[in-house]
Amino acid sequence: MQQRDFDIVIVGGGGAGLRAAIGAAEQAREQNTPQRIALLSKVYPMRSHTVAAEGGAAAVTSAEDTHQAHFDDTVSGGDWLVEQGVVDYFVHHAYQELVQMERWGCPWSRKEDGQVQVRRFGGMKTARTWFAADKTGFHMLHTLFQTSLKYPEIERFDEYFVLDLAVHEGAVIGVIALQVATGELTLLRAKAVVMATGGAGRLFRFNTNAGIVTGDGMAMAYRHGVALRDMEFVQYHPTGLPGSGILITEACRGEGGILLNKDGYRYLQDYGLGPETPLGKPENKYMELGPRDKLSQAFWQEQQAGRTGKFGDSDVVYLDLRHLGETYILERLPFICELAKSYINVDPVKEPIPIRPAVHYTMGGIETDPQCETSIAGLYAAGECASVGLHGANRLGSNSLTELLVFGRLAGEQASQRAAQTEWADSRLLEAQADLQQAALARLCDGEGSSESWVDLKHAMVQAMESGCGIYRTEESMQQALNTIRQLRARFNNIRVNDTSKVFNTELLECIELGYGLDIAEASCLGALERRESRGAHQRLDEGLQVRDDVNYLKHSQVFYRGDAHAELRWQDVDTRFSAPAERVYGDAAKGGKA
Amino acid sequence: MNVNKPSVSQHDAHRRQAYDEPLWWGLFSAGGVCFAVIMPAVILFIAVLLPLGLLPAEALSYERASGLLFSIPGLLFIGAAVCLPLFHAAHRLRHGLFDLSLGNDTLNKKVMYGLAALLSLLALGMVVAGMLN
Amino acid sequence: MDKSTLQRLPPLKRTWWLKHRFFKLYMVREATVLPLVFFILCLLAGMISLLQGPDSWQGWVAFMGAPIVLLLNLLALIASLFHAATFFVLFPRVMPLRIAGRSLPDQAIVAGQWAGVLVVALLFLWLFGRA
Amino acid sequence: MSTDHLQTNHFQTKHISVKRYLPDSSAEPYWQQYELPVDDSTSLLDALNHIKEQLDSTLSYRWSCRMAICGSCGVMVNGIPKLGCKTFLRDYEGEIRIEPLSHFPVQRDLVVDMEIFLEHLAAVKPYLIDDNPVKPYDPKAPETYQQSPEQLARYKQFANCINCGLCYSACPQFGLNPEFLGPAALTLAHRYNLDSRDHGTKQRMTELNRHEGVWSCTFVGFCSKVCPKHVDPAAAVNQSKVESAKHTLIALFKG
Ligand SMILES: Cc1cc2nc3c(=O)[nH]c(=O)nc-3n(C[C@H](O)[C@H](O)[C@H](O)COP(=O)(O)OP(=O)(O)OC[C@H]3O[C@@H](n4cnc5c(N)ncnc54)[C@H](O)[C@@H]3O)c2cc1C
Ligand code: SF4
Ligand code: F3S
Ligand code: FES
Repeated sequence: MQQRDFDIVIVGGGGAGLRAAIGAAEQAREQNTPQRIALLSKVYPMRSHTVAAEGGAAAVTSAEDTHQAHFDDTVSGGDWLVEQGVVDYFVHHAYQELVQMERWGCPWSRKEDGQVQVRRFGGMKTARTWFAADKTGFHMLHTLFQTSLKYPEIERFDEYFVLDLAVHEGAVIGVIALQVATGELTLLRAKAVVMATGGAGRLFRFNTNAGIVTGDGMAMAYRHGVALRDMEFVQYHPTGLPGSGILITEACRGEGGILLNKDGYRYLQDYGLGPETPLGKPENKYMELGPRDKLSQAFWQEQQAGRTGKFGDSDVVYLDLRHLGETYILERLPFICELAKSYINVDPVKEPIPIRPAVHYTMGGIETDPQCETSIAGLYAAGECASVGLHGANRLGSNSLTELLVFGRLAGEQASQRAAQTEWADSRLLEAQADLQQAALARLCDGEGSSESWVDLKHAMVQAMESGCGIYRTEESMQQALNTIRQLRARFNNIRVNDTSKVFNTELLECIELGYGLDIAEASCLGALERRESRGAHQRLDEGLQVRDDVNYLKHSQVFYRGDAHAELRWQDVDTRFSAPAERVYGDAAKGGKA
Repeated sequence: MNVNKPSVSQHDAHRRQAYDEPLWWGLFSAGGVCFAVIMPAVILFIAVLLPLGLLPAEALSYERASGLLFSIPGLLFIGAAVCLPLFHAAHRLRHGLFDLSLGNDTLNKKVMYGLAALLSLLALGMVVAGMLN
Repeated sequence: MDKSTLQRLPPLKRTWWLKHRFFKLYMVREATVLPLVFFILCLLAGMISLLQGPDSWQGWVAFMGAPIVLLLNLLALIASLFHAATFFVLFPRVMPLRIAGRSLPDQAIVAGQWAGVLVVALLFLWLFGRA
Repeated sequence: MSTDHLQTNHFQTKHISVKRYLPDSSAEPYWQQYELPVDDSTSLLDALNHIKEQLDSTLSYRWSCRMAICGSCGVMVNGIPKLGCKTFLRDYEGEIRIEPLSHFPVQRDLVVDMEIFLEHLAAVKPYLIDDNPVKPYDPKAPETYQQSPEQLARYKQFANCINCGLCYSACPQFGLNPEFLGPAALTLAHRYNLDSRDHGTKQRMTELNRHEGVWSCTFVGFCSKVCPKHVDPAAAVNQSKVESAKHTLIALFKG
């Protein structure tokens, strides 16, 4: 077993992880404390899921826009379940982070005069979303990855699968990772660790996420006692391709695309988002530019009313871009055209794109304080895996890419500061914990136990989550999902893998991922069941629970791991120091109001 | 694996700078243009129509041919129809040998470009000799 | 870092280009210089005979008429055209021409080059087409 | 308002042969046949996932985004490098033979060692170099560069590389000499050299102007043929030759 020492270990090579690594390196230089930083990722960094983000990244940019407006949009978008101090910090640091990306060479789309271009995005009052065609995440990730190559103090461990954190007396002391190429364990001793492992969309059957988005980091922190916060809030994106779930970006609607039901009717005007905006003149917060939760819910209603079309097995509505004209579509949305043509054989220039909602984003995650530190000393979290309190009950599109930068950097800097004042723990402590991991791996591969396949468990899990924790939820469906997940967790204890080889054993990895997934699925179901109100992405059909209940539930849910026993839920107060909860309204209904 | 490694050190890279390659590539490209634009006509007239007797009898009589060739335009013609195409050919042959894993590149380079230079000099020399005659 | 399973691969076998049509065409493209070299050697021989006098020159013209020589030179002609076809499409990619910030369409550049071939041929016709 | 005609749901059985290599158990690669149901929308990646979940869990391959943007899933399909997630079995009649990407060492089954590719990428300093920014970065008054859409258009295409490595499998020059920096790395260098915000051309030239830099390329051009993102690396590499030549000339005159 190999052991290496680093000041800082960063787990995850997506946008958040890379930004944290660069942030830490810069901070160390500033402090004049030479530090070694390890960046671990289970895939090559540029394969991370940030690469798939299409639409853009938000920051107050134009002179007419204000921080207050971005703050208000984010707070009301999150249905007041956000940490307002955090949002305030976020909106004030967003612009400088995007400028920093520009200075690192990100190819932002431009206006004629050479300035950076912004586009409209759902739930945002003003056009403030920076974009690089419809491959924003791709360009940001590659820019960050390439920039990270400038820093010799960052040592990458590509295709190292982190199995566990090593924690001693309430402080993190390192991580234990499996080198995928050899199947050997590696111990990394660290003074500070940053988790940046991304979301958990793969808990659901139908989703826009990459195969690697399995919530590993959330589960690792959770198993060591950190609370998972607001896990019941899972965002459905209204426009996924039928079949695969591949995302058709919100930018389509920002650029003027419209949603039609099977009768060619713009049904959103019936759901409090009207009146209908003229073709080709999208207006912020109206119609197609309403927030994602509302749009996904409207789809569900149309589906119930039998007004959706069919594509293969899927019920669909239609996203129509044709009126934008070929030139404009190809300039602004080239990737969308490529995706629609390849995967469903539809040319958006000529035909409306059939779409349906798909699970997209995990609002909740590893609970951190406003400085990204968790309840374990020296353990930080940033990006989609974290719940720093920015998104509340519903994330606004294009806030998350900016989040990776703002909080990735913050987490990196914090980690660097801590590492400068901390000593490594005794390496025997690490070895002891690594032995446990070694044993757990050996057990998975020993060929004993039940003959059950982890594949069946996985299918059962994603099925249960989809039917229990979908766009609309009922007490009964959630209870059933929770029961199923708990049974699956018990069954998982007897699971063995077929493939017992060492080199690049992807079956083993998928099986471990499933174990993580089941743990956080329980947290997600439990939070959902206990939240007896409707808020943001969490919408109940139960009698009397279809509205927001600020008296009892203006609270974060916190779920704690209890080993093989049932997880435990607690409630935590929300920081509402700047803006008192108000009704969340869009379309004309919002006129005059503050929302 | 895939630990960030410092790339090839500056010093190392400098030592291996390919100062000659731009020259060969430039000659190759120029030769390629000649081969594509001029040679079809040259070959057609001189190597096909002429021996087949399809040109007017006097078109390339001894006198006319010497007059045309042993002149300044003739010199330019040889540059474009012999020298540059030779370097073009030498470049492709050198790389072709590498593609087929024949010989070793350092030697192939010397032989190929050397021959091209030699034959070019010969051709140009002949024009000059003709002009002096 | 220890990587027992990893090694650099042995280089390709010299028959690699037989595996795919694209590579065969590449090899044909590269091989166009072979008949070219033959023609240039003929030309050099012609120059020598021109220096030697009228008889020698006549002899060279006769030599050029020998079937095998003619055949090889016909091959060189085809090779030059094939080379032109492959070479012209590369040009706009190597040197994209921009006029007022807009790039010129590739087809226009390719067509322009073929026009060049034609012009040279006409020049030769003007030069040799009459006595 | 119906697009029903677009998909047919008739299932069909197809055979695919996969080249297996399991270093733990056998030293030699071997071919294995699988038979699976496919319809018009089945991608090669879907097929591999089907094999992994239903038929043979020991088959290893890389994938992630399944939407042709992460660059993980390159394999050889009937001898041609392709992205598994962007290759549809509907386009293949008869035999389908899947192999790991050529010219890279195989780690296991369809997984190849990409390390040399990453080394080459890193070697060309693929980041914005601006040692003397016009406006020094100040967090309190951050300012962006100016870059017109035309200036952006000059390098945009070359910035679309997803690092999938297909072009390395397509390039015989890389196959003949793995030290050749190769199409994607050279394209990335060119992308930054063309960026109006960058001033690092000179530094990158020491890497480009080597035998193993741009000069190993003989414009085979297959790299651009197989590139799933229409990056046209062949164009980038050969434009770099012009730049390299200019650079050498200038260096010559300056002594
Ligand atoms: C299709 C799509 C489009 C989107 N579009 C937008 C948009 O337009 N605007 C916007 O703001 N947001 C968008 N989002 C959301 C946003 O892209 C994500 O929230 C964000 O990219 C997450 O980044 P991250 O760095 O937290 O995680 P990721 O990019 O997912 O990276 C996670 C990293 O952790 C590593 N990792 C995970 N587990 C382990 C382990 N066990 N061991 C080692 N390493 C591990 C992975 O290898 C990876 O490197 C989109 C999301 C999707 C799915
Ligand atoms: S240039 Fe094209 S083929 Fe090569 S790595 Fe980039 S995207 Fe892949
Ligand atoms: S295939 Fe190779 S030789 Fe050049 S044009 Fe492409 S890099
Ligand atoms: S899986 Fe990402 S490119 Fe194919």
